Amino acid sequence: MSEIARIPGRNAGLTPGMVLPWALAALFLAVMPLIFASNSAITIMNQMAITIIFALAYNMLLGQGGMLSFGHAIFMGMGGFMSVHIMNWVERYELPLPLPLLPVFGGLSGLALAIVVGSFSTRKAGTVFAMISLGVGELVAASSVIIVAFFGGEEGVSGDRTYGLPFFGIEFLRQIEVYYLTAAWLLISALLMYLWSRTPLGRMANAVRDNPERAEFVGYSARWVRFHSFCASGFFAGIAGGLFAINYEIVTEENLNLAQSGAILLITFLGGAGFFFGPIIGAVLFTLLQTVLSLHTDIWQLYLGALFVMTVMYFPGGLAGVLMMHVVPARLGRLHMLVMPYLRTLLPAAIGIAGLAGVLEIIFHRRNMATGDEEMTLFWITFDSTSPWPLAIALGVAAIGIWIARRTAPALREAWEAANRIDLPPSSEGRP
Amino acid sequence: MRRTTRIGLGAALALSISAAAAFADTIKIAFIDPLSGPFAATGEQGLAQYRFAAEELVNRKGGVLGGKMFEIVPFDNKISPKESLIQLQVAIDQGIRFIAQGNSSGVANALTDAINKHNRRNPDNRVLFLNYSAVDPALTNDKCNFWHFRFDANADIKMDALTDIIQQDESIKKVYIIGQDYSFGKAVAAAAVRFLNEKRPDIEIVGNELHPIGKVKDFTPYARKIVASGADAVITGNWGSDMLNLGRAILDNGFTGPIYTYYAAADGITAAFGEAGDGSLKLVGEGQLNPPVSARADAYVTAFKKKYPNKDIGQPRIANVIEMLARAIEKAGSDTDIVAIAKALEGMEHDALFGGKVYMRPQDHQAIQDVHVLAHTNDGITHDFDNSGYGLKVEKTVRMAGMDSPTTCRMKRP
Amino acid sequence: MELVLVNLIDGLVTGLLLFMLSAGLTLIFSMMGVLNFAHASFYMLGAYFAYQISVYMGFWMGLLIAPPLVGVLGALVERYGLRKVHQYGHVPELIFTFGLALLIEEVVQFVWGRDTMPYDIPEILRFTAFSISGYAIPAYKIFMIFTSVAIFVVLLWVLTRTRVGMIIQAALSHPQTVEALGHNVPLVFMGVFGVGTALAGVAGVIAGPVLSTFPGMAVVLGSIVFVTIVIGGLGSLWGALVASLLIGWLTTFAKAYNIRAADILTSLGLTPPANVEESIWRDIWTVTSPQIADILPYILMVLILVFRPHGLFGKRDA
Amino acid sequence: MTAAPTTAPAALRIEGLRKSFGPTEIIRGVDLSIEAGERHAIIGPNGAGKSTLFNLVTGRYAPSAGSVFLNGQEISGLPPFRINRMGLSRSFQITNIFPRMTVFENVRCSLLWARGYRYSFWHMVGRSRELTEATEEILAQINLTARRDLPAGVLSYAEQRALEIGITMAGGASVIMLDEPTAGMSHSETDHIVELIRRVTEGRTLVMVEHDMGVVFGLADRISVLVYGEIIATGSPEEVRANPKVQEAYLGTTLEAG
Repeated sequence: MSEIARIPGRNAGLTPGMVLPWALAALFLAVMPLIFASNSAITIMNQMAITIIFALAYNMLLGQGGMLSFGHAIFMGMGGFMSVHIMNWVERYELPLPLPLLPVFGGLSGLALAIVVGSFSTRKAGTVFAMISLGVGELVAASSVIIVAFFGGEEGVSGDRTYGLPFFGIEFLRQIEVYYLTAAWLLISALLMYLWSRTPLGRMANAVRDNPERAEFVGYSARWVRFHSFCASGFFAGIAGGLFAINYEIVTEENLNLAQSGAILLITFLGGAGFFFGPIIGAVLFTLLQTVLSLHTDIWQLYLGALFVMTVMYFPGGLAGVLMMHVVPARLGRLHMLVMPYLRTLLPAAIGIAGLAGVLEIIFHRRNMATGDEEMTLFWITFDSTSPWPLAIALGVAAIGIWIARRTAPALREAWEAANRIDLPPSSEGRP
Repeated sequence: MRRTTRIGLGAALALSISAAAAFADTIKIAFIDPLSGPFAATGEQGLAQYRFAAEELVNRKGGVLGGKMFEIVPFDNKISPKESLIQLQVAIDQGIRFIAQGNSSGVANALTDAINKHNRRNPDNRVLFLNYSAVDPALTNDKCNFWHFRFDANADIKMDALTDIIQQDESIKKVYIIGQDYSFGKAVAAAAVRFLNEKRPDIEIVGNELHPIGKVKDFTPYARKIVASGADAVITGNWGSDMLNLGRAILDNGFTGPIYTYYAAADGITAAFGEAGDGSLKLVGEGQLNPPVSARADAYVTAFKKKYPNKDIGQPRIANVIEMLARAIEKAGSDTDIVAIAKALEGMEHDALFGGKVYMRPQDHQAIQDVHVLAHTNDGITHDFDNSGYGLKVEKTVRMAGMDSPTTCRMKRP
Repeated sequence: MELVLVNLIDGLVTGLLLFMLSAGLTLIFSMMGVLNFAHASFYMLGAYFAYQISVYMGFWMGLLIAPPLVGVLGALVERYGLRKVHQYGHVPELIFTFGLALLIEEVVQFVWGRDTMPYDIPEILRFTAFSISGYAIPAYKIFMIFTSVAIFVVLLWVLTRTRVGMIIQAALSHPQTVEALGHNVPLVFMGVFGVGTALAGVAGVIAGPVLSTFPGMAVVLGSIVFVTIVIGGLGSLWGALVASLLIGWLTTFAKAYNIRAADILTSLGLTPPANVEESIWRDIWTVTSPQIADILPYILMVLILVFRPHGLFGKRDA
Repeated sequence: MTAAPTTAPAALRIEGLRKSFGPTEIIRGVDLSIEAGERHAIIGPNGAGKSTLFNLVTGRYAPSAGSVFLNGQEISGLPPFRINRMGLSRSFQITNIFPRMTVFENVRCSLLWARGYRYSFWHMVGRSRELTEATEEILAQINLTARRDLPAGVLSYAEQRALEIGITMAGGASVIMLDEPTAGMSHSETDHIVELIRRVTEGRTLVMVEHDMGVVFGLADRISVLVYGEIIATGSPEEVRANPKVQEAYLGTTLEAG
């Protein structure tokens, strides 16, 4: 973790406010495995870290550059495949490449592919870019099962991370060692991507996203700005791929198929594409939904789909957007004005949604249960799913909850407006 | 970055809840297969069969080791190798020592590799891999390991058996081979060519081609070529909607000969083929449902259908997995000494519930058993699939198929 | 030679089916600037609705009722979903329809389960219409051709002979002036979205029995429809027609004839590696055209976008 | 790029410029020469092709025929960003800013290329004091210091117009082209913006399209009148006002406003 100390070190004008979050993040990552020591928890945290890097890389396109890609997984996949091949070459030819450096090569492979694809796909943003990304994504995913020599066909390519040279005595036999390696890379990549957004190119990516034509009239070629962002995004996606290869020691077609590309769009948008930390929230939430919610319900993807559509419709800023909406009331010291209205609306709404979920679960259970398995447990209550009563109660709870929420929503809106009302400072009153 | 903290705490909570598995004195078997997504139906079928087999064949008889019951713990791998590895880790953390998986050879490859590494790196916490359905020959050849046991006949053995039967059918002079363009489809094609050349050099292979997996909308052009080639029989390894669509296109375009295949039953496919497939569709597989081999087997299926009216015994070998595991645990006298259990499984001979014997070949951990050619029909069906009236009836049988088939496996024993 | 004719007919069926989807998609895109990612999901809904209706009332009632039902659903989606997202811009709109596609697939699985539905060709059409030297042409194919052609005649008539059609035409050629026409634009939008999705619904109804009705049917067809309209040129109905037929025939002929990569590569003057089976290029050398038939449209699309970014007939990009 | 050479080549020279959209020719052979340091206004009735002329000069459209020279170098057919780098900057009739970025970022981004940052990803923009100061200075000039941290999209219309001008002149281009800078503004706002334009274009070449004759006659050294894609007159405000062809084109009404 010495890296974070080094890079800000060069910056003379850095304030503690800028260093502190990163130091806290480093500390946080360092102590997490002490709290959650089980191997499965560490596996899930590794998965989260990889997803975070990938989502941040994706957001360099979607959020920062305004490019909607439906095929970004190919860059992570390429990084993964190259890394696992390199892992095998290291073993076979006894090359002096310590494992912790492997993600760099993953990143370079992602970068190389991004240069090729970006050379023709970044000409336009918007729909045309989205369609090219979809086509190229399909193409690479389809060839991955045809070109077995490189992609390994259906079973993919596997390697063994422990055959490489020990790195300062660490052989990466244990999950926890892999965790610290992944966490270090997470911190480095996130910091680099954050710094990237502060560079002239990163700023111009925003400008091109907002108004590509205007950007051309201040001297920048929108296409080249997009191309640079695209390549950088491919590089970091490749790093995520390299880490994937180290973690799972196997890379398969699923790493670059369209489902994976779609998932990363979902993750980034749910978390909030408009803010740097949005994809982080999205990645953590999605990994949890995927690994934990799926243990409890078979129709979790239905909930996920509904959540996604609702987010696009009502909170296009994602979760990060919702959080950041509260910055103004917080600055004005008016958050307390929102507490009661929130309780009055969100609590019944949550109960109503739980009721709806209950209805779905009961119907699903009824249709899929085995004879004699009428009993089901929902929200810690066990009941007979074939009796009409649970369904009626769930429906009733849903209806009442949503009805109350609708009734109290206007009050919430008013409270919200009151909490946000700022009297704009007159023009003459400048900031220091 | 600071946001991670809050969400992270939520994660912690969720993890601790899910990890708090009930601590009863049971022997847990992790069932890692797709339980959501497009392949969930297949996973749910397998899960029901496992649960029923554990209940019916072990727990009802008082369990093993003097009263320990079998418990099937489902894990949803969404048919993804990555998710499977995560779920494997969760299962191991819960103290589960037996991993059952079957759908997708890709997943099986990832799991067998991961389990092999895990057992090497954690010798006091080993696990056993019970592969009940993944048929990639490599799993018991180049990629074999001591912890992996396959209860299904592999793709080569099935093709060996199938070509034995084609060998006896003098009316077949021309064969068309078509399959999905990936490892399994290619393995089927290669095996078919090899065995046919050995056994019936006079048979002309009039077509041998691959199509993209899961991408073909319309199989008509392929069907036209098959009809045009004058083939007497078609061999395909297709599954899922690729199987259904290929089969229907072939039959719709006037092909009347047999279509030999591996996976064209249950999960709605039997119902969808219905009348059209009668007389043409022939499956290669183990386990005899029709006609029932014994009153016991008959009662078993009937009881299963009573409990799961919308599911089928599509994988009769699951009963073998449970019974043989129970016997191995009894023989080893322990449910934690994985090496002893594995050694007890090696070379085990077992009278299968659905007929014939099963022999777990020690050199590669491949179960050797009777392989049948099963006809899709509604005639003489006691136990149908998809409640459609259609089911699979045994037409021909190869006893102990592949008993002396070669293997490249060099088993490393602990 | 006869096989060529048969393949032409098969390719025509595929092409017309694609056009039924891409026509609706093009209409929607031209009017609203929205590329409806969920378009194939409405096609799937058409098939499932028709199946459900056919269980009770037979195939023909399904053909009659299911498409309007899909259209109404599409109009509702436009009114209560898309219109809300419209204010955020085109990229969120595209993301919304992407999410919608996921959601529809999940809902379909929830309602009908994951198995393939036994939705079948009606009894009355289960015969061979005619044969071309032994190749049977099923009557249902002829029915598909006639249905799609009939629908296009009606569509063409509406577009060229009615008032609404004039507005839509104006919108097609001068997208920026629609607002200025003084018509009830939101209503026209809703109508066009409804009609576009209903067209997809019809395609689903008639394709369901032959291409299988299962939850993955939208994904299988979905991206190919985008490829079609991108190749044809975004917003061009003629382009959509030409591209649909092109893709229909391209894939059909690629499947029907075994063209080997090895032959092409050697004709280009390359020599195969000494031991093809061991070479790292083995997969390239052994590829045949049926193997990649359904991937060809993607290759075509990438080539078109590289060399002719507006597509075959397109005048604008989004 | 800050100062135009004092001698010889004209800051902007247009020769035989033509542009057709389909069968209709919008610009039908325009010749014009604008000296360095000059404030030049282009006027003409609606639909005369003024904006099209602007778009041709600045590279938004490619001309059908003819050439454009900036400080003696040919720029016709070049993409906008190349023309900008050579020292020509423009504003737009319809406000054209970066709406989701802050006012400060809007101005800073317009400074980047000219300050030599190019496609750099090894500099931190926040660390350059020089860049920040230059941005602050421009913000002060356009009176938007108080708004610096607001997203540009939420500014009032007049403020956005001011920002538009700020973005246009930030890069230090020697030739500034303004397309109807006062369109849609109230009287007091117009006065304000005229003052701003006068101040920020000091020492540079200004070319502007404007409808408000008060603004035109108040600012311009010379005026060109564009009618139906042709320049019918060029000269000092007085000459143009007296030109009978111009009076005919304007039906002798609007010009009285000056």
